[in-house]
Amino acid sequence: MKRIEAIIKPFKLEDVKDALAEIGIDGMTVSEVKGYGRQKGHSELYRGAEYVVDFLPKIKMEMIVDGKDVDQVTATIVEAARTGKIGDGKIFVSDIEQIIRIRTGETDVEAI
Amino acid sequence: MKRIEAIIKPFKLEDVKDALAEIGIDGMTVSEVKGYGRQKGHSELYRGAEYVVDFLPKIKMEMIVDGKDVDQVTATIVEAARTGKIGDGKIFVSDIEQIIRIRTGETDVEAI
Amino acid sequence: MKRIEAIIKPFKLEDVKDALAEIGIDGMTVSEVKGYGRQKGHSELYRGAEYVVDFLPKIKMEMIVDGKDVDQVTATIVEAARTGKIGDGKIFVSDIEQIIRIRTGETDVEAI
Amino acid sequence: MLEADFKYVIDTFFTLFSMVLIIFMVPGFAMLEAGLVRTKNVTSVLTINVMIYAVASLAFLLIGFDLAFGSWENDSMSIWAAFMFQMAFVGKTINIMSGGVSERVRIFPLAIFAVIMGGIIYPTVVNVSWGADMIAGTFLDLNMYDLAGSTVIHSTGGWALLAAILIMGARRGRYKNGKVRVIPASNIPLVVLGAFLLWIGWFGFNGGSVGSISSVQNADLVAKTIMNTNTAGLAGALIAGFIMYMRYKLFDITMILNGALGGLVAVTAGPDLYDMYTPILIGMIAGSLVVFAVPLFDKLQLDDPVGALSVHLVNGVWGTLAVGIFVDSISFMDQLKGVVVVAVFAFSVSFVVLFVINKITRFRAEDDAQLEGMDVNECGVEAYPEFKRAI
Amino acid sequence: MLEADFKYVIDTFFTLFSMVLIIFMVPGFAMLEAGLVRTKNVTSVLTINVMIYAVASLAFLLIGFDLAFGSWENDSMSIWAAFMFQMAFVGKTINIMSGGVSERVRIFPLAIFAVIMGGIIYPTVVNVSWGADMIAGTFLDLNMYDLAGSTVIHSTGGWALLAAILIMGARRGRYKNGKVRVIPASNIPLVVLGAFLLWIGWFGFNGGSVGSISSVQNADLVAKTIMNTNTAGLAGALIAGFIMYMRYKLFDITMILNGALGGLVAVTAGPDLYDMYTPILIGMIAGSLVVFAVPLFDKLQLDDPVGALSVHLVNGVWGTLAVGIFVDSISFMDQLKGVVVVAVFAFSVSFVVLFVINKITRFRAEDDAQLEGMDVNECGVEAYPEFKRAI
Amino acid sequence: MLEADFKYVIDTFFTLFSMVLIIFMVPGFAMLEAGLVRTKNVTSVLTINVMIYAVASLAFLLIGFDLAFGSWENDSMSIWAAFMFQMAFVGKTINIMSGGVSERVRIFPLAIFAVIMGGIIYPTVVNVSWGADMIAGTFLDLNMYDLAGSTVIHSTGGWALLAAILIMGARRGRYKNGKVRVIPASNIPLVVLGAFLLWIGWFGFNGGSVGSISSVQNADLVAKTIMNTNTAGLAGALIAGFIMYMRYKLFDITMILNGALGGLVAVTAGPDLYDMYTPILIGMIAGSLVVFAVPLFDKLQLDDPVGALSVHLVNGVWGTLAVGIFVDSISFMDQLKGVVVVAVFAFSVSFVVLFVINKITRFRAEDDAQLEGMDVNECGVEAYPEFKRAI
Ligand SMILES: Nc1ncnc2c1ncn2[C@@H]1O[C@H](COP(=O)(O)OP(=O)(O)O)[C@@H](O)[C@H]1O
Ligand SMILES: Nc1ncnc2c1ncn2[C@@H]1O[C@H](COP(=O)(O)OP(=O)(O)O)[C@@H](O)[C@H]1O
Ligand SMILES: Nc1ncnc2c1ncn2[C@@H]1O[C@H](COP(=O)(O)OP(=O)(O)O)[C@@H](O)[C@H]1O
Repeated sequence: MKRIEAIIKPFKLEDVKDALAEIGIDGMTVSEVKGYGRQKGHSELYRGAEYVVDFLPKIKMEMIVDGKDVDQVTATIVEAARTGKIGDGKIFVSDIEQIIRIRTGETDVEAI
Repeated sequence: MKRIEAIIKPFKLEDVKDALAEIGIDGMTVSEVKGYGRQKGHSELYRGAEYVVDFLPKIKMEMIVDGKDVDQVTATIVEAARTGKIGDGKIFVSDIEQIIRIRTGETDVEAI
Repeated sequence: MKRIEAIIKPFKLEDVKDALAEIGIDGMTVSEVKGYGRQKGHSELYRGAEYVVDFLPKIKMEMIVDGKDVDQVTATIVEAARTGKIGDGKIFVSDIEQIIRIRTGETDVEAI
Repeated sequence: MLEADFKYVIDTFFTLFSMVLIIFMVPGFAMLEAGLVRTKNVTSVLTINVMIYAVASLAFLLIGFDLAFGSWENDSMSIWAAFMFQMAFVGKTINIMSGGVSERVRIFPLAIFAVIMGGIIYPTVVNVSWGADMIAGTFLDLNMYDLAGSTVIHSTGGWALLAAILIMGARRGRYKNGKVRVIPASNIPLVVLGAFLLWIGWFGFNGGSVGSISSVQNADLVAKTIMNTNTAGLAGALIAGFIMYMRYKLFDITMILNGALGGLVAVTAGPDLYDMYTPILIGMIAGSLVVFAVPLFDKLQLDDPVGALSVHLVNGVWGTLAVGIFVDSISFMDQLKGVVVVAVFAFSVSFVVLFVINKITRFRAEDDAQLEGMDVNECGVEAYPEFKRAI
Repeated sequence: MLEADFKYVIDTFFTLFSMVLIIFMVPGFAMLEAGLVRTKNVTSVLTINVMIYAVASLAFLLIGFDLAFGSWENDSMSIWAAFMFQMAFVGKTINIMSGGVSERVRIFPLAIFAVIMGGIIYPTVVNVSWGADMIAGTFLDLNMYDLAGSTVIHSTGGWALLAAILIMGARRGRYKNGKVRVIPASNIPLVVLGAFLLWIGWFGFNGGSVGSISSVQNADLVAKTIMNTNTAGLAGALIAGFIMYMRYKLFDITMILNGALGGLVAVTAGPDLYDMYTPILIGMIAGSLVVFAVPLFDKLQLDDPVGALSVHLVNGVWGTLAVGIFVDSISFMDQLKGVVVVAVFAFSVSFVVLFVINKITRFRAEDDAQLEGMDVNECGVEAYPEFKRAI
Repeated sequence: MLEADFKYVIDTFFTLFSMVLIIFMVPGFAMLEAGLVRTKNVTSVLTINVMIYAVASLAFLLIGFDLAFGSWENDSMSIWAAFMFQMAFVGKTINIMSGGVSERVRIFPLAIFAVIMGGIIYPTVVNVSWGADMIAGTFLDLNMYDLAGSTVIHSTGGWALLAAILIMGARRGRYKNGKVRVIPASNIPLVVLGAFLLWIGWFGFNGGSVGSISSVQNADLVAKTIMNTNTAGLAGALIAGFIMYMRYKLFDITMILNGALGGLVAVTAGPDLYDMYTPILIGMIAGSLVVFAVPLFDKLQLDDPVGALSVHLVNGVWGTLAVGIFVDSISFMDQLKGVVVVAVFAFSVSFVVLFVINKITRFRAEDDAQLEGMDVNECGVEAYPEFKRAI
């Protein structure tokens, strides 16, 4: 089983979730993160002093999938999350050794 | 060394933490995440319009443990976090290659 | 490619980020987490009752780097994040199999 | 001491008291709107409220008051108190309008509009309704009874808002493929605080509009006006809560408060004329109108984040007509004529002015700016920079 | 102008002024309670505050005022002003009670209770204490001195709360294996704002209860009442801060504010009778009582998230007795009798009414609903949907 | 009724009314400052505001009033009303000072200072400016015109703040290697709410300082004072918004509000003496001064998180001098002398007192405590424990 993590722009969450639902991915865990990369932050003003906000809000989606689905899932994410502008984000794939569903105790592929 | 991640219901945090403390796990990192799965969100109302809140609040606990402790830890979590109702969450185990304790520079099993 | 995760004290974020920028790391994803470890929380007061806040605010920095850079990166983090007091945090290194840059579709080392 | 002097002193004091209550509506509107919009637009909405107060009040001081009342004279109380009381009203019409176009409107063109509204449009409406009356004797001459402005303030603001929504369009992403995306309020305590500051301000708004408290008869009139004002608010809240509970088994606080405000708007035209039970009826109808109007405007894709059309426009009209219905001595046709003449004037003039300003410097922020939030783009200051935004 | 007319005008105005200050207590209670409960219950608490104001006030208008005062007549000021002043009080007793059962109480049964409290129970207490007095001449006849309601308002609300806590029980998870789980306030600025709105409202509450400002003597009495009211609040805050600092080397603001409110409650029975130093003593004792009562009630597992028992019940009793202690012309036994009679009446009637309502539609939300939060389950509206909740 | 009695009643009522408005400044300052500091210091700032009100007011009651006015007598209104009005002022000077040292100052020594400021320093300034005047006849005798305290309140507080900043130093990490680290406000709605409560309070502050409303002439004077006060605030807000927009194309709300407050401070010395247009000029200069002073003080590394030096000190001085410039009958040199004498007295005495207290129990929290936040270290109570703090 593989873990797919995607760092995307916040307003793309809805689209990506819907696209993934269409290909049958219906479990995922999402969190708000801050990103630092080529896309630069904006400058803000406070009582006459300007300063730069470095970190940009991003969404991190994590889903554990069966190894054979990885390519389809990443392709789906890339398509749904792309705006073509800098800061669209990245996808990271890594290995997961074991999964357990707490409610039932099922493990591995059955627990996805 | 292994990374154990558990996605649980927020109000189970206290119980799971205590159960883990009892078996000697005393380092962990916790964060609030939103979950999307079989457990469906609730509907809310706003000025006469109903809408569905898809994402449910969950807690993600992460702990790095010695490989030989994995089974005991996951069993402990399953027991403490289970309510038997849908949405109890999942546990994911993966591999960690290296650990460093910043304060001392200790590495690997000593740094857990 | 490797994933380097560092759990650090919040007020060290700026220093660590600057130190990493100097050695050419300019992509990372950051989130606020709560830590539980040897460093104990503080006690708070509420209407005449004291209670302990267990979880301490920490920052988690995640960066995916080329395997050959791991040692330099971890050394840089250790140096910039250390205060010598308990609770300085930890670094975890694990393996990443695949990276995709959403904007361009580039993969792996080009996508870092 | 002369009786006239006594009256002068008391009525000056009473007018200052009423004015202070109305000024509480400035933070009232600000908190209400700041609570109703998304966190990324809160600073911008607050800045608009502050700038409107500053700009429209100064415009009214420099030109509007003269235009509305013809002269700086007053025998029955200090002219400065009379001025302050009138000045306290002027921002309201613009607040009503600005609230309804929040989360997309740019501040600079809105400030320009505030100058014109506070300096010219609103004073003209006052002139023909309450003031010097430049159309007296013409076929447009109004005999409408409108004690404290169901039409003069609330509908005028509402018509200006309708014009503004037509020109600026809906918020980015609000209507997608014919479906409405619900955008919930971000801070309910602020909404409640704002609504109650408005409610309390209304006591000064309506009570002060009686114009004098310095005789037994006027004292009764003022007290009854305040009581009836309050009663209509209570009834509006109650009925809105009741309808929501019947339908959804849930108490939607934002709708309950809009119901209360609707009741307050509706009673404003004639609180001094009603007996103590009529405001219950007026408020209940007002609250029901709000509950049905809010989704209706959404169906028409008139995007109004704070419900100002339902509260101020619909109930401004209803309240003005209600005087003609419930009070024998008042002609329904006079009320209707007032509603229509002010509607035509306020809507068309606002539309033209907004249209022209919009050509010069567009009102609506770009989609990207809306996405990032008006605060960063218009003010450079986030409202809650340390609070983590949830998904 | 006749002197009587002058007095009528001034006292009408003054009563309206006092009433407005009391109405500030509506957002005052709302903000205080919204700040003290957890974020998941904030909308619900706010909705309760709004519904109480709407429901209880209308009930008082339709039946309660008649029951309390026997008639709609008043020679010394406008009856509408007199009504509004009394109406402003009625919600308070219920607010006191609703605050103490927050985070578990359902809104619908509470609204039913508000009708009965505002329409019947509270008016009856007023009747026998301040009003038409239907028990005059019987052995229950009260001679208690209670200017603005240490007993009539605060203890009455407190006894109703005690009954409510006994019937509804503690919040889920509050007492586990005999240990108290601390549940901290979620928004301290709201707590402070609410406390100060209450404080300011108290000036109207107590000052207005003097009943007239229109003679030199009454003007002095009103001013002294307000001054003494304020002084007791100051002393209550100070002593609470002092005790906390001595014990913990920390300034617990929620306790300091509860101390201030305790002082205000305690002085309310006789602020017009004290010299300028006595309120310091009364306030200090009140503040100390709060500091000791809060943990005591927790030991008794009477779960009161806002500290209303300690503030309103304990100090309502203390304040009423204090008049008997510090004022020569007032009999301690009369005060005690008043405290006891009202206690027995308010507690037993509230208990029975709450018990019956509870049989019909239970007050307490299910554990699961409490876990998810009252907001989602009762209102469908989260208070801060965009703010990420911390662990 | 005697005319004198009538005046007594009216002026007592009016003074109570003004006093209530001023008390709204207590939550006003509290909300403003709570909104401007970081979330980790919010409870501490609020606690300071509450403790100052309690401590300084009691000190003024017990010793300060006597010291300032020589006796507890008043023929023209109730002495209790007169006291309450004066008491409402006393906390302000300390609020000004405490706001400017937030995020590092410890509460306990500040409370000690509040006793001395409220009991002695401020009453002495009042004594020589408005009160019994113990230096009458000496070469220091002041003829400064300062209706409501541009100098007596605002500069006095400002000088005390300057002394405090010199003694306590900047916040940890504020100036690093000669560079300024920007620390933005954490809650903009609170800032706006606070600013408007202050603004409304100012009507009582300045209007009430006229001292009487009970004749036609005084009624005019009061109304004009309030109008001019408001106008200067409007002008200050407008010009600050204008300058920011010209420079950055952004509307920085915190600067706009500081501009408004600056205008209000500046007009406070003579709002009764100006015609209706002069306050526009005074407010515009005040607003501009704020915009330029804020970065200037930062360049001087005088770390003032709320901008109190720019608002209160700079404009207290400007406003006092303005009376000498714009009003023919007032001598500029008398105004200047007043500014200088009060400056020397307030700064030097505050400095000595702060210095001594600082030796006994240091004012400044340790760096580690500042890092963790004053709330946890001084109060034990977090302001927003359930809200997740962003990076
Ligand atoms: N090496 C990295 N490790 C972890 N996260 C990264 C890395 N590089 C980029 N990111 C994340 O991806 C986001 C987008 O990257 P950025 O360089 O801004 O633009 P692009 O995606 O167009 O290359 C960043 O905000 C950050 O959250
Ligand atoms: N494939 C997955 N990848 C990542 N997280 C998942 C996955 N499936 C479920 N989760 C997480 O686990 C939580 C519980 O899953 P859910 O399907 O609702 O119920 P259950 O745990 O009873 O199977 C989800 O809210 C989500 O956070
Ligand atoms: N085994 C672990 N797994 C995951 N996170 C850990 C683990 N041990 C420690 N941490 C994280 O590191 C932080 C610091 O650890 P702590 O034991 O307090 O001090 P130190 O870093 O000095 O050893 C913790 O707050 C926690 O977030």
